[in-house]
Amino acid sequence: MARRHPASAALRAALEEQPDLAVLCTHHPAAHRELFGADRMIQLPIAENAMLGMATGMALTGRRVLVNVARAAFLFSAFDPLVNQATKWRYLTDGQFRVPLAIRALTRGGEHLGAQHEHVPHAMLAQVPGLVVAVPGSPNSAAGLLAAALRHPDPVVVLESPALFAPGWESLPEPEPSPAALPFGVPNRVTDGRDVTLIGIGNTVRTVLGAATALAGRGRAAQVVDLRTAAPLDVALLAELVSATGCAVLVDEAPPACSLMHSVAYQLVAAGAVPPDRVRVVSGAACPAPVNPGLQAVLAPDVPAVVDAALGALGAPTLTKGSV
Amino acid sequence: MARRHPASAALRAALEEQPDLAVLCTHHPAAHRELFGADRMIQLPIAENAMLGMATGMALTGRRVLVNVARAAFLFSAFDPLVNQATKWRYLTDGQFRVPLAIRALTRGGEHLGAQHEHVPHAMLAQVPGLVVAVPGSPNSAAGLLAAALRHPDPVVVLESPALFAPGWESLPEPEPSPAALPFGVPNRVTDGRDVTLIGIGNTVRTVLGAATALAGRGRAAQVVDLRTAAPLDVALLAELVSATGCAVLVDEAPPACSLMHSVAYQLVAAGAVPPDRVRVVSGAACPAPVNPGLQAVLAPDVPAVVDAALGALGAPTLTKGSV
Amino acid sequence: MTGAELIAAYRTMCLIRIFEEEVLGMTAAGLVPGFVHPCTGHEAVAAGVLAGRLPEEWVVSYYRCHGHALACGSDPLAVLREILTRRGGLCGGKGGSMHLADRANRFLGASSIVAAQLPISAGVALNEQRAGDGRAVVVFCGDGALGAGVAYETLTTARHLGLPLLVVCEDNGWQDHTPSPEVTSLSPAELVAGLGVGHREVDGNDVTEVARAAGELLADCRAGAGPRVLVARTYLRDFHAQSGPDVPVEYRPADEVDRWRRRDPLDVAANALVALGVDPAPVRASVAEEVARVAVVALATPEPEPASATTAVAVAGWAGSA
Amino acid sequence: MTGAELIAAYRTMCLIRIFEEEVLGMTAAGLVPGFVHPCTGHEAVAAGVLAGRLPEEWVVSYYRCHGHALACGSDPLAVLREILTRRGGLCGGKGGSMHLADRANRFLGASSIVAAQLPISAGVALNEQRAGDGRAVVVFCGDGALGAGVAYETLTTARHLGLPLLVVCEDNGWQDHTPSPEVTSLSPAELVAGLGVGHREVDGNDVTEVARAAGELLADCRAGAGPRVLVARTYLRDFHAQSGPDVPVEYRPADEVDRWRRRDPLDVAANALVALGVDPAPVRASVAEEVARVAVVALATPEPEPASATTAVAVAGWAGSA
Ligand SMILES: Cc1ncc(C[n+]2csc(CCOP(=O)(O)OP(=O)(O)O)c2C)c(N)n1
Ligand SMILES: Cc1ncc(C[n+]2csc(CCOP(=O)(O)OP(=O)(O)O)c2C)c(N)n1
Ligand SMILES: [Mg+2]
Ligand SMILES: [Mg+2]
Repeated sequence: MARRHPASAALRAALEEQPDLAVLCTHHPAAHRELFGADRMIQLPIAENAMLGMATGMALTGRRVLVNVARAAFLFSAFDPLVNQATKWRYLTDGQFRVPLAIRALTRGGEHLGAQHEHVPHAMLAQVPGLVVAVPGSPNSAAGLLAAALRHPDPVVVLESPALFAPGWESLPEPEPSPAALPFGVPNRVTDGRDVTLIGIGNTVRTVLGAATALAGRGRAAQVVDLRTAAPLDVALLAELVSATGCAVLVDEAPPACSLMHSVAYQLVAAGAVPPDRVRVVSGAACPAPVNPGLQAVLAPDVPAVVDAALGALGAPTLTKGSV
Repeated sequence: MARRHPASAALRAALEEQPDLAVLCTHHPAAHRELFGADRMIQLPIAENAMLGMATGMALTGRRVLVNVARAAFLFSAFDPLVNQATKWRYLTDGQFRVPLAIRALTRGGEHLGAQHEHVPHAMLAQVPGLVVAVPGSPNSAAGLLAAALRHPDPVVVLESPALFAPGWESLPEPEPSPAALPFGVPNRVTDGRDVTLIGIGNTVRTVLGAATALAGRGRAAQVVDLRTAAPLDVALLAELVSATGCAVLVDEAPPACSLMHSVAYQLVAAGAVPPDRVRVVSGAACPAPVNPGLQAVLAPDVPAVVDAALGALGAPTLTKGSV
Repeated sequence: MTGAELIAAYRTMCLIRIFEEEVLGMTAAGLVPGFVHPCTGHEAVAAGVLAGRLPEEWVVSYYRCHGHALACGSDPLAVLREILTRRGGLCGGKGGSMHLADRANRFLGASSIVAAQLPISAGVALNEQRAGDGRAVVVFCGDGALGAGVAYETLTTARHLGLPLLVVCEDNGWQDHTPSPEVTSLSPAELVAGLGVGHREVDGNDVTEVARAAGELLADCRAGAGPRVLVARTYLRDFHAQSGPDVPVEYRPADEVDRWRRRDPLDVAANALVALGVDPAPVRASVAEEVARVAVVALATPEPEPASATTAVAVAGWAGSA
Repeated sequence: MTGAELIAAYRTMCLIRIFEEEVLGMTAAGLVPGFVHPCTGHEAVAAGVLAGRLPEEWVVSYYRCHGHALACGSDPLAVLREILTRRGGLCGGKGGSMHLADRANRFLGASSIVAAQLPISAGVALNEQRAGDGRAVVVFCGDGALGAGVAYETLTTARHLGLPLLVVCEDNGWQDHTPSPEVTSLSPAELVAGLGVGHREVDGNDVTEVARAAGELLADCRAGAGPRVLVARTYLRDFHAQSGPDVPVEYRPADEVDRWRRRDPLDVAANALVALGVDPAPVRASVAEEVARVAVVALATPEPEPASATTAVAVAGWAGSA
């Protein structure tokens, strides 16, 4: 029998532990509604704005809510309740109320659904004060961050790559030893290595792991770090890790302008963790997602680009892109 | 008689020049509807989602549209048409269509309307590929960027500080010599100075001008730069400007995580325009806007903080905050 | 309404009116940060509807919220301090006039984003439906709010789920500078009827009528009959939002303003009291005294501690990104 | 419909059906990137409605758009190339199956965000109203789309402004895995009636009936009578979205599926032709031949140039932020 996805297991455990946890979405399988009750597994029309607004009202008055908005693409239809309601009510009321609300939303990865469906909004969301933006890079990380989201007293968005759930997910690289709840803001040192630190988040965790292997083949030992969350982020801890190598490549799927990795790179340099000529940021193109896979491959940072950047940062001769 | 605001004049000129220009909002004064016609000055219900969607449809089929969404706060109610429609249709159709659409939206500045009404979303919006994010720092700049927006063939958001329109706007510092259309992406060197470059955008243009004056009083000559647009941004040109002083303070009203100024600071350092110990970024607090003016003052970067940062970057003894 | 209930409702209306006049005076004196959306003219809606809510029932509001907070039983001093954004205000000076909230009185809060409070209240109603204790939820909105898609999403969903939600639409015929008929062809009642949601349309300036209708609709909600809408036709005496010393010019037709002035809800209620042989004057006078006292204390209250600016963003100890 | 019109409509329906079957085969073979939302079962809606639109009238669609593009006159080869995301596809391989667009045939495009195409089409209708040349705009949506607030905003605004907009709701009773009655109490026709928008509800599997009703509604729109809604009751033969070799398991009740299968729109139209003494078989056969030819050519078409990935983000020469 197929192994249950650790994120599904995490959700199920939370549903069993917390009788006041409700899940809102446009469709629940009948079996789930029976198992946990239609008063907890709530089905709504294609009305994401009201869905997230209702979830906020539920969370404000004693329940914990998970909104499965399906895709981050549809979260844009609920941006007012996200930006102006769920993440503001605690502050507006000076802490009289809290909003224990988690949102699961798929990003981009192997589906080829085009510019409207595929988004990588972690930097955008990290600009919202108080919002936790979790971006798992592996199945266990999806479970661990979801488990933490389902215990957190404030709104959390979990941005999940579809690649973490596609057939074959069992054989994806797994930097997290267990699916247990993960702390927010604490970067994970996945592998140790003295030459260069490769920093990824979400899909680019797999990219940097691939690059680390390629670099090992060229005699370079990479320390690999998964940020896990775009916000919060313990930059001091990250700076400590990076100081060990004094050389860093930060890899972001999102466009460069106002990106997470630009922000982190600046902070690492400012902290003196790494000199500027030993840092590289590899970003996604400032371009929507095309459906054609070949076109899409042009946009995302890939292993050769990261290896190249690492060799550049190390002052070594770089590869021609594609030669790894 | 009171002088007409240059941004109003710019809009009026565009309405006179371009008979296909329409303006959508929830209210037009009767006089405007009569002057330009109800088929151009279109009044809609409080339904920002449909408003921006309709504007997109109009722009796709031959008209130019200005959406006066009133406040950036209400743009979150129209985020799907902004992020998934207006800024995607050109790409989705491989250039068969274009969307000449401008949006005016008020941000934060002197109004004290609280966490739901006051937003500074330039970094968030700069993550949307192809979207021009204009952030005027003065009345003429508001006019010049609006004029450019009303000629641009793609979506533009003009984020306007209410402070630029409040009574007394005539006596605000005015870095732009004229209200003529401004190019997107070209930072404006407002004043020259050899010691340190102070970089602002929007409201922080006034802050850095104030800091420049304070620094002059301490014998330090500041070069002041107004970025004008968060996207696009000619970073190479900016790097050239900054190289002249080799020292930079970047001032952003928005929270630091994934901020514009972090991104720019990283790029300046990476370009070698300035060594990392000679750069400072002063950001807004990662906090919603409170209504109380004293509380709000805590959050925004102010002149003493910028002066302090500049002195720090210059290796000079810093002030105690508040002593300028 | 019994005589005692009418006296209590009249008292609430006087409290709201005199309080709002105090606030308007302070606004004109430049003492109130931000915009004030006075509810003068709407007093019978707040007083009439909330006369019938149970103290354990949640109330949700919009930016025009002072009257709702007062009618929920919030301490006028704490409300005024919040509007002035002083220490001891309901929300520590963070929320201000448009975002009053008072957990102790089950006043959930107010949204300054038009219509956003509607789905929030539906979420609260979902919780109440599950609790099964026969409690309803009351949410207020303007007539312009019904133009927003999320109002429709809320009404249709509340109907489908049979939520115990009373939506009170304070239909003053205007949405900011725009007369509602300029942007919609459907009156609130037509719209709600079209969506198949049970409703009543009443003279919102007659507190007795409001209270009677609201009481019936609340009983429906509590009995599990699903959501209800009360459309209360009313009018703002002081339009629409005020800020600083410049009182906005009246842009509504003079005859319309006059017609409504002649049906001031406080006069309507006072007349009803007189008909019952009760003299309204002492009620009003005692409230006026109370508000005057509160005003003095509120104005003497210091500003909040600057350090509180960044508290309550998230749970304490949360490591915000630097 | 005249005999000639019926033959033409039947031809369109055959084209859509056979084309979609080809696409489904290619999908199962792993040749189509992304998801395909086939419109098999809905053919009479596209063919019937678009039989009556004027070539200069804009059409707007949603992700289930193949049939709409073909019925607008788009070149099947260019459509298929786009679905396969090959060179020469309508949108250069960027838009794919869910986002077909063809300016030359006034097919404005398709949104894969549910209901987002509705306000866009209303904006187009505003332009047409201003132009005053008596043109209408046609927009298609699913029944689930009517749950979205923006659908309501569009309908109420279109009504208020009297826009020449025909909304065609392809009511297949389901929204992805959810039967529509599970999430709404209002049928599309009830809802539209409630909002006071003129409409007709028809058997969406009968192309004659669809064409007649659409023709009348389009005439209303063109005459300035305001927006109209056509609710076409129909059913998807191949549900809901397909991707790769795993054909999704049927989760709809077997009897429901069966009942609708027995009223296949192509059979209904073929029977109508037979009743007129026309043999439908040659029509279908010629279309089948055409589609087969197109499929071969499409499959032989190369992938797009990688360098085209980043074109058409914005006007050429725009300095994207580095
Ligand atoms: C989403 C949104 N759009 C616009 C506004 C600006 N605005 C504030 S009040 C108002 C009018 C609301 O009218 P109505 O709902 O009738 O309430 P009233 O003010 O008349 O009590 C508008 C447009 C807003 N606050 N939120
Ligand atoms: C805003 C938004 N939310 C959710 C989705 C996911 N989704 C795609 S199709 C669909 C069902 C739509 O049903 P309906 O409108 O009836 O059209 P049908 O697919 O039946 O033709 C859903 C929920 C989406 N595309 N957009
Ligand atoms: Mg109103
Ligand atoms: Mg459907």
